[in-house]
Amino acid sequence: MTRARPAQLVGGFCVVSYRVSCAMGGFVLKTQSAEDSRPWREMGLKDHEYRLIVEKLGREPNYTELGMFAVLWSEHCAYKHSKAVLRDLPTRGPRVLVGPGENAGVLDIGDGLAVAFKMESHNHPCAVEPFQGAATGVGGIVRDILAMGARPVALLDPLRFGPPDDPRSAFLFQGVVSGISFYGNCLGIPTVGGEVEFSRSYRSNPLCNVMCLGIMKHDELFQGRASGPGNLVMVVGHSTGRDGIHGCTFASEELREDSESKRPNVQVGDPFMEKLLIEACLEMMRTGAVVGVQDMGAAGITSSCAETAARAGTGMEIEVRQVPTREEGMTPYEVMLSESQERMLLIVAPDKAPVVRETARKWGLCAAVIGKVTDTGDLVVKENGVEVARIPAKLLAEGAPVYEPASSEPRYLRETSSFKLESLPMPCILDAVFKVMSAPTVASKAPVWRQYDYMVRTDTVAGPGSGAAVLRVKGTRKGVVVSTDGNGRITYLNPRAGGMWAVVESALNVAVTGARPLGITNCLNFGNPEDPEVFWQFKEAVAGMAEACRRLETPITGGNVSFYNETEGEAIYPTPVVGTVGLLDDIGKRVSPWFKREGDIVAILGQMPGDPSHLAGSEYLERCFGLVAGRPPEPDLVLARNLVEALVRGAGNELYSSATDVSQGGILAALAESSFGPSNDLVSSSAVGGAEIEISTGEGHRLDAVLFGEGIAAAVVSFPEPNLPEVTNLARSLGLPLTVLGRVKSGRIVIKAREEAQVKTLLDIETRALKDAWSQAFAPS
Amino acid sequence: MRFGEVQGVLLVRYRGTVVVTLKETIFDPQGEAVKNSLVAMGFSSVTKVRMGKHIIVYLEALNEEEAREKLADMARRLLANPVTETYEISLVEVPD
Amino acid sequence: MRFGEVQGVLLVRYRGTVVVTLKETIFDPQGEAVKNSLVAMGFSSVTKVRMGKHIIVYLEALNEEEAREKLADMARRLLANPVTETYEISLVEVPD
Amino acid sequence: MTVTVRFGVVVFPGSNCDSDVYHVIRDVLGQPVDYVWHEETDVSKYQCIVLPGGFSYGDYLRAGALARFSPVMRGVEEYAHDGGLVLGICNGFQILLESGLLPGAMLPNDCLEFRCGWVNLRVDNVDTPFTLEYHRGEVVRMPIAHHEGNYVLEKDPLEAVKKHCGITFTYVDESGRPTRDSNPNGALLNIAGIVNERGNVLGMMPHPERCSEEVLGGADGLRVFRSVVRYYS
Ligand SMILES: Nc1ncnc2c1ncn2[C@@H]1O[C@H](COP(=O)(O)OP(=O)(O)O)[C@@H](O)[C@H]1O
Ligand SMILES: [Mg+2]
Repeated sequence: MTRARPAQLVGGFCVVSYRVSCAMGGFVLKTQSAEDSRPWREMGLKDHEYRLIVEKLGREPNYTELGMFAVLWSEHCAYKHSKAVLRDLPTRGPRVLVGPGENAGVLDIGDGLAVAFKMESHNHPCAVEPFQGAATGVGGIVRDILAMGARPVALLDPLRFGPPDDPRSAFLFQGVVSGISFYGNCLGIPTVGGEVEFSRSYRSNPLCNVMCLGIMKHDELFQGRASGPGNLVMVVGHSTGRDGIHGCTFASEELREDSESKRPNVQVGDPFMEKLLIEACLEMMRTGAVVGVQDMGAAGITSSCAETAARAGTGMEIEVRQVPTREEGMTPYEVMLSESQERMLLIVAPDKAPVVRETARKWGLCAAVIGKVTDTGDLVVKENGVEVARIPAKLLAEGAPVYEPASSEPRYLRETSSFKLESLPMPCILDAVFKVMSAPTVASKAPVWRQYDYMVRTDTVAGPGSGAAVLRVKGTRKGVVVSTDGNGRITYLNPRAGGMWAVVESALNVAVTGARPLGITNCLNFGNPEDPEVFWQFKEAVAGMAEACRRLETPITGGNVSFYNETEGEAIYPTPVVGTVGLLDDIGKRVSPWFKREGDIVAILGQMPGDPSHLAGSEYLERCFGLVAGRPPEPDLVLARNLVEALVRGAGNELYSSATDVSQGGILAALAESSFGPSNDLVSSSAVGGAEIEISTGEGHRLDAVLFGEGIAAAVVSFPEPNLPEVTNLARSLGLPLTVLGRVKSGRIVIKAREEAQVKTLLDIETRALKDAWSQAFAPS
Repeated sequence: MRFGEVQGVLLVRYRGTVVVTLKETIFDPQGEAVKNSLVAMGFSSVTKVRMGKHIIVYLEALNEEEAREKLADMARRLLANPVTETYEISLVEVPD
Repeated sequence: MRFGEVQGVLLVRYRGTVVVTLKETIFDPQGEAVKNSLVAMGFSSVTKVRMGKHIIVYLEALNEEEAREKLADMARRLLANPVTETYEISLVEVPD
Repeated sequence: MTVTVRFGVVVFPGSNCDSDVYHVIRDVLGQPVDYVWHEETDVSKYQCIVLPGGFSYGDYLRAGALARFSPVMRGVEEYAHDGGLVLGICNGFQILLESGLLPGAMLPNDCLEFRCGWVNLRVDNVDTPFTLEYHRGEVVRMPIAHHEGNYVLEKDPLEAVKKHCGITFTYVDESGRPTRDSNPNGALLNIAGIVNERGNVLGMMPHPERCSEEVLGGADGLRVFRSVVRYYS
């Protein structure tokens, strides 16, 4: 091991070779021996953090208390290294009903309805056991949405892996996808979108982010608050086992190597139980018996109790012997820190416990009263009535130190930024087109998403494979539109631009359907924040994100930070991922990405690419030249905002036949994908479209930058010729460039270039041939 | 007994069995659900169920030792997930 | 050996194993895929793989005979699908 | 003809298409419908019982194997023996197979993965109460979403099924041929749905409730439910 990696300690600890004299965990560490062995270090706490605990507590913590601190003060739970930076993100807006701080953000979508949504990472568990890691990742974020009182209705899964031809990466890829498929499908929550990108930087550290979205009425909103001293604390769902407690399993003996097998650090997902938990909790919440709800994720009972009490300013008393356990002889420490899945914490009025129990029984679950809310402000843990831990809830949940780590501009940037894109030779265009379209990152992800049930609940009007997902809201004309986006390569080359692009791209993905972006959630995946260069990437990316959010008026209502995504000093590309939620007022006016009618005009709304800088960090550059270089420009945020406006208004006036945003693979990929048509048929069928376009290269522009350039805010739209004046007016009124390229043509993609007075055919291919290359890039070998 | 022949060497056919089970400490939701159903069906004396895999591999090898080694190798590398599972192997020579 | 006691009768704890395998006549796509993977990994001497389930059932019974009967009953009614599968059962008494 | 047909949609623990079927019957078809809890044992008041898709009991052990022993199945079996209409969709089909109300069994898809997407189906038997609104040999489009849809049946019972025109839906290509490529899961003879000899119990892997409204990409499935109403008219 090259470096202490606290992230590995999140939710559990390394093996502690440490004598524990009793099975209770309630003893006080003797100062001398404690200083000698410094158990907090193995638990991931720094010496000064331990001293802070002693100071705030006014005494030494006992072992159980130390464990509780260690987990809640971990990076994962306490955001020690990110909190200060995240404060810069705009979190307010007219649509925001609940912002950061709760289990999920909530946006008003009108008609008394609201959307709860959030994204979370499960990167580290997936690196160890991809199937269960991904499965429990889905389970965790679903419970966050459930905790708000919303019915979870959609999942999205932004994923990153090493190259698919690398065996380890292929194994992780396959495991993660089947884990999501296994868990999400069983829950009956459609997985309607996501991303899969590949780069060597994710080889040892795959990213598995999962976003969940739920719908509820305003008056069904719940919060994770343990208010009302005297109220009961109940746990519903699975019994508690030793899952997820890495080290420190208590036994009255020295832990040895062979104890390894006794300490399962892999949590096993049980989607069947989660499905019952969803139904039971929603039913309980609708009875009025429930005062507050909190999911149990990292650090299980400890964190859910501490957080709910801290939010409400109350205390709590827990009797560990009342917690249903699945294994014998569990210590208070183990009960309090277990990360057994599929459990929820409920705060229940004293006389309403029978209602909760009855509903739980109906769904075949166990529900137990494990304690009560108090007014002391302390989280008190008892075993058989004997106090084994007492910590102020606020200190535990909110008292962790906040760091502002050193940051310095990464050295690699000097080299990557100075790369001369102008010096690139011009390759064979036909060859480049096929190379880019069959690049793993650009290629069809149908082999992934056809393993997901994306139609269950019968609200999926546009599912995976169509840019953003469009969900109808039954009983209304509305549609909720959602998309996740992020680009690690761009962020690596220009972190600030990467943070901006994630927001812009996600907003455009939503807007091309005609929906107005309302708010976003994020997952910030980075390396070790104690490395100044990594922290610089983080600060820059968040700053970029914040600025883009302000310009686009899409506040951030919550999210997640995942640090320490690195192995042996090799960090992943800094990868901020954004999930945007938008609203379509009339689902009948939604726009899909596919060309509809031969003869429709094809145009670029927004910036026209062509400048060599547009190739910086592009898929084209990596695929055709093996280069990750250049300095990607920051997006023009005013233009991006106007583009959103033009897309939303134009769709509202039913101007467009199709619209798709320009991202990886440039306008070439956007044109090709518009031509391919949907890929939802399991049996290949249905005719494909095409287009005949003519491009002209402006001064200083390169042909390859026109076709494959990415650093632009633009959309490829098609519309019937009679709409041209109106589209032109709309663009003009918003100060947006509109470039007519050509027309929709069935079955072929033809690209011509005009240089001076000459027109040259660059490309003339059957759409079917390109679609085959694009859709078979992942075909089973 | 049947012999295969590779480059002039006689090979024996074996029927190997790899039993893959979850480590004792790993929670087994499937087993739990099956147990509950069995109890509901009236088998009230069932206290626990664990689900595992029973994989039968037909292979050829020079001798039992080699077959056993290969089988263990397959189990380690593909058939069992070392993070969550353990395995046991057994072997019999098969007549034609 | 551990005894449970029900209505004054001593019960013995058993660990039963039900091995459920696909009938020979039924094509086993999973086994086939595993075989192909093994061959691709270099285990070229593997000729066939069949996937089955290894279900461990802990139960209490008066004696071995009763335990065996119960186990067979569970296998017949639930654990194996008679259309596609066959099963074999075995049993050991478990100490505490 | 304003006939009222009361549907019951069974809810097993783990069912997840129950509310989808309920929505189609109530909001699209405009017929009365109740959820039937898996602990109920008498379903005789309904004119059609639907066993919806999902993962009853997690589909642990085998798809449908555990659900088959839930109390409601005793009622459903009795109901079916009395001639009541039973429609099993996806997991519901698997439960019908496990319970012996329909012959055969499901193996994992031959691709060994879950498959979700649209397929083409040929309607082979239009004389059942569930297919009255289709034309014989018509090719329709419906979505599937399952992991275990690889239908198997031994030779003798298969002959019997063929003899009574039990094969109701077949996976086909766009022109109606049951090719290898048009079979999404390896099912015997591309079988997607079968009906019992008496014609009152239908099991199908595709989800008609997911294609009962144009906004979802097609409405070919609605005719399954309309057929039931027509049957009672
Ligand atoms: N990148 C971020 N941007 C905005 N808010 C964030 C971000 N990361 C975390 N948060 C907010 O901080 C709080 C704590 O996050 P987290 O620990 O992930 O929640 P939970 O305890 O529900 O898992 C949440 O309200 C979350 O929305
Ligand atoms: Mg939470």
